[in-house]
Amino acid sequence: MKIKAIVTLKEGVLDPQGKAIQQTLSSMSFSEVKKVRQGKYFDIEVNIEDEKKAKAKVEEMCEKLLANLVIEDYKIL
Amino acid sequence: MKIKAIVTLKEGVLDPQGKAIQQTLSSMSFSEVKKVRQGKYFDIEVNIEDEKKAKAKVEEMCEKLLANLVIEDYKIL
Amino acid sequence: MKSSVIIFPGSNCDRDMDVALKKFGFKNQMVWHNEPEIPKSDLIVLPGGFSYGDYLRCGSIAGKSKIINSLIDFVKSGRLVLGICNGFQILTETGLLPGVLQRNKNLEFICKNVFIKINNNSNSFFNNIKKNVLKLHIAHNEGNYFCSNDELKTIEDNNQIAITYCNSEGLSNEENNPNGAIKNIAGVLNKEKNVLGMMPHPERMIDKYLSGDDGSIFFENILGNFK
Amino acid sequence: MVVNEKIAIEHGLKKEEFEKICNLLKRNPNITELAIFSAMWNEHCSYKSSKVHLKTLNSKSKKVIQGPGENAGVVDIGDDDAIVFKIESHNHPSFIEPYQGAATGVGGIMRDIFTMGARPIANLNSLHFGSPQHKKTKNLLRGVVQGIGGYSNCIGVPTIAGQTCFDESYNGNILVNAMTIGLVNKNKIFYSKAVGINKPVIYVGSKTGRDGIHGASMASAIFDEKIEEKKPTVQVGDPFTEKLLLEACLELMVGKSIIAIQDMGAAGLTSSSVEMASKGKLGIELNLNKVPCREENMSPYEIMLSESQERMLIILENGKEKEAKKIFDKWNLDFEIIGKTNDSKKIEIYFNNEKTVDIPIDFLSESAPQYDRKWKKTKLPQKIKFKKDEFKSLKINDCLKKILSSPNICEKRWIWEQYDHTIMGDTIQKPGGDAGVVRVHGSKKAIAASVDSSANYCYSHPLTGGKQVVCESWRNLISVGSEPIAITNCLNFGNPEKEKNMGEFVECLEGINDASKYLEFPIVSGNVSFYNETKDKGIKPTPTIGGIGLIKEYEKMITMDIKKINNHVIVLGKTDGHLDQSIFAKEILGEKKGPPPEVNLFNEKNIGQTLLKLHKNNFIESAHDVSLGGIIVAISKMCIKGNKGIKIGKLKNLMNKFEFFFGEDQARYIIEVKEENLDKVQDILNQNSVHYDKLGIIMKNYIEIENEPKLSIDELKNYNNNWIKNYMVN
Ligand SMILES: Nc1ncnc2c1ncn2[C@@H]1O[C@H](COP(=O)(O)OP(=O)(O)O)[C@@H](O)[C@H]1O
Ligand SMILES: [Mg+2]
Repeated sequence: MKIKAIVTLKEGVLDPQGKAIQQTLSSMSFSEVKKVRQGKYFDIEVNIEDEKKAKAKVEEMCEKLLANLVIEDYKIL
Repeated sequence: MKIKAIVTLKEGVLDPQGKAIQQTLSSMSFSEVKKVRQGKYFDIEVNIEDEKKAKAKVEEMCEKLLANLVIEDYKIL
Repeated sequence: MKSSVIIFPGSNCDRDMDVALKKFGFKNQMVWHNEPEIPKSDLIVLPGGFSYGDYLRCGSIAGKSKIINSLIDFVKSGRLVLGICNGFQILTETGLLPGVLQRNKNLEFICKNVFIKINNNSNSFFNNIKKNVLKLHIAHNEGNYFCSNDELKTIEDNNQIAITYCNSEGLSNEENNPNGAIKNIAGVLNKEKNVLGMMPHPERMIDKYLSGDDGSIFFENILGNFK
Repeated sequence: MVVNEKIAIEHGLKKEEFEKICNLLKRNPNITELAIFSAMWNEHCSYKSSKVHLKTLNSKSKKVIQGPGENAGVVDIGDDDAIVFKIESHNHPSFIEPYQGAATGVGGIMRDIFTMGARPIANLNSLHFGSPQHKKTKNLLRGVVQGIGGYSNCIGVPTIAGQTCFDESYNGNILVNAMTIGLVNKNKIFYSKAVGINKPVIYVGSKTGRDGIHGASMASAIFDEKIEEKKPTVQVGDPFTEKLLLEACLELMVGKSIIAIQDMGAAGLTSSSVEMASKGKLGIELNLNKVPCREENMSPYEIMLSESQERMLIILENGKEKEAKKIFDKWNLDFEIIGKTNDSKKIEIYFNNEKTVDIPIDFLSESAPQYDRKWKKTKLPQKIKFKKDEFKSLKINDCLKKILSSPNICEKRWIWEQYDHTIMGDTIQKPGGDAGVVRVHGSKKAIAASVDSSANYCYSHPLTGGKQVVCESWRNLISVGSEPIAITNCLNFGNPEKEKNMGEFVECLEGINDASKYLEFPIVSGNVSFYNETKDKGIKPTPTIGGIGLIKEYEKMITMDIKKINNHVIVLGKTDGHLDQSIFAKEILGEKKGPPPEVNLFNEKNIGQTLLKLHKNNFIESAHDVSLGGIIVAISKMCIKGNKGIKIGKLKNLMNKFEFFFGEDQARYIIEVKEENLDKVQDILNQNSVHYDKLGIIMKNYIEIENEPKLSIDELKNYNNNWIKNYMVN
């Protein structure tokens, strides 16, 4: 089955990309934008049928590879 | 309010990062992994209180900047 | 001959390009990205670098600059536009060239000499070059050219593939493809053949003390077309 | 908040140090003041364990414009051109988060260079990792290399040279040292000394966030099991903003509006403001409500300690604010007047209309603790007596292959191809040679640069090791045909509170200083990194030397690739066959004891200068210094690069051939000479009393040694080129 996960920078960690995107949007006359933070999204197909087990597996992948826990958090959707 | 959006590569578009991650996971003995696709995740704070309007705005941002529609799709969460 | 090099925040091959253009006889001007208009030129160059830090997608933010509208008009007028590396990425992001440039297959930045084969020499960028294979230099993180099958067919039918990666003998195959680009593509033209985007940096190969001097051949040829 | 001893200790201060603070102030500091003291009195900023020793360093020559004491050293290279350069460590952050740690290390050293008005023209890096088998090494290597590349490639400065070593002593403490070289007009150098009162103090660059708080104290802390908890302090680099900052600063520097400028590095706003005021013997007043902040509700404590990257502090001429702001607006950078200079000789900080900090500047700088720590001498180890039969079963070609493909000798292309080494269009010698070389744009001149370390030699005998590293740097610069000018040093050591480690520091420094004086190769900048220790295990003493040399006509640069068949190959310098501490002893015999090879400074200088004489006469076709692995490794590398072989003549004396080929005696070079110049070359060598041995004659494709199987160059190339690639993919 397919599991989705999101990896985002921790609160307080500088997000240069988000900052540049926010500035660009503002200059493109999206004056409504207050803040942008960019993260990563993963679509992971695993050979596991049980949803709970599949999610646990993906969580392990986040811990071990997908997220850099020094600066990032993850979330299984 | 805060709107979340996801930008992913279209089906059929090569995803070198996803592929590399998949290979690494396999070699890390996550033998369950069948496929990984990587996308981008955005957390966007806008000065709009109405959820519908806020989403519409973010959709416009995706169209105009956040996604390259030649190869990417987007989704507002 | 007049040329203009457009500088975006984060461009970093702008000076090198200026040096090269002047060396080969262009009267070059540097143009800041939010100038409303481009000065009178015969050639516009979008230089390499990391415009806007390569954030979001390479070239995507630069593609929203004020100057892009005049660039589009310039292209319509039939005059020449050259995008090197990040310039190539900007041209694809603005739709002036087909396809996209993705992360290198090995996910590593690559800086080295490569050989390229000239695939289409009926255009002002390559027309009088005697050699079929040139030694050029690449330095990029995102040079993995990609387009859909339909698009690939279109650019092949229109002879828009300008150059491909190859070995010293001109053989184009996967082994000589540094970044995973589809069909070993190193540079493409637009339909009208007045816009060229390419990953290699000819401006770094303009005298024999550098990694090589085949870049000189490239610039001399462009200039020759204006004489 | 009342500050007590416990809180002070949590900030890395010693009990006595806290008492000293209270005595100086005649009161207890508040928490922000404590933070400022802890930052300024920290090893990283105060050099409290090293200052007494650093004072003795040789830092003068006719060419030195600025020695230690500024953001970087400056040397004159003629025609109003000057070179600004320095090396700095980012060891601890890189171990915690290799990508960002290495990236921000590069960012930091580049700011030190362009703060002085110089445009960076080259980067170098010196890396030490743990054993390749250690579980962390591969990821650290990948992360560090990508971090260095990620930052310098984006800025657009070529990375032209470096070194990479592996040794188990770095398993828990890798070393990431980054060096930058900049070019400046010698009449337009900018300094950090504040001058004049009532001058506006300007903050430019990125906003201040909560990143890196306590970074400076972390850099001086010993790693322990709790290291994971320290992680959130890691800063993220933004090379894009640094590129803008670089261009904006250089643009502002064209005019006459800057009085003083200082990057915000370790301890951020605290150290930059205090240092500027201290150098000018002035006071400084700051209003923290004006500091551009990335996050809400940042406290004065956080603002003063933040180590957010890509920021600068400028003291401006009155009336130039508008003009300056326009430039920073153009580059989309923050620009804020946050205070002014005065004659109070104090740092006074206001927040929400209240004075929260009031400290005499002297208390932070002059009165900072200084320790003359106890140290222990290291005795010269006994020489090993290798037994004849130890060599019996060995074959030269097997040993050579093994050494060429060993982690410390193998080619590092996998690393430097991830660095943009050709941008700026002036790199005429890429990584992989003895020194990187970049032209001084638009002139006939070129700058050669090299970074070197010899931890094994230093560990075995620090005094000799210290001398040796300087000599190695000198030789690398000579080998490309440049005249060595000056060095910078990054002193990576263990815990200075331990007598052994402190002794290693003191004696290495003494060796460095001796060699520097003798070779007239002054030390103009540097950095000390102590406490490279995890769970009580320290690193080997690792002083890293970054040297630069001048080539007056770049067309005459020397490279190490063998040029032509039938040319003669000569070894300059005497070969005694010193195997102790050699790669051969370690890799082949498994022997780690013994003294390092002796360093004879007279020979070093004489042979180096004679090589340059030969070069002046155009007698040298290629050259390479003999270092790790001895003659056979050196000539193999020359052959591999030039795609040619050599027929090696009979060994003269009855020397053991392993000692001859693999010995690591110092002060040696291999040169290639045309037949027609051979006599003249020998004349010059004899006139200058340089010992030399003819090694052989260039031929095709093979290395031929009498009574040994032929060695194919292609095969050697494979051994040499593939180790790291294979290591990284498997
Ligand atoms: N080992 C050393 N040799 C020579 N100079 C040194 C050494 N260590 C530090 N210095 C000098 O001390 C000063 C302060 O160094 P440092 O704190 O590393 O600089 P920064 O504040 O720019 O980070 C610099 O001028 C530096 O050149
Ligand atoms: Mg500094």
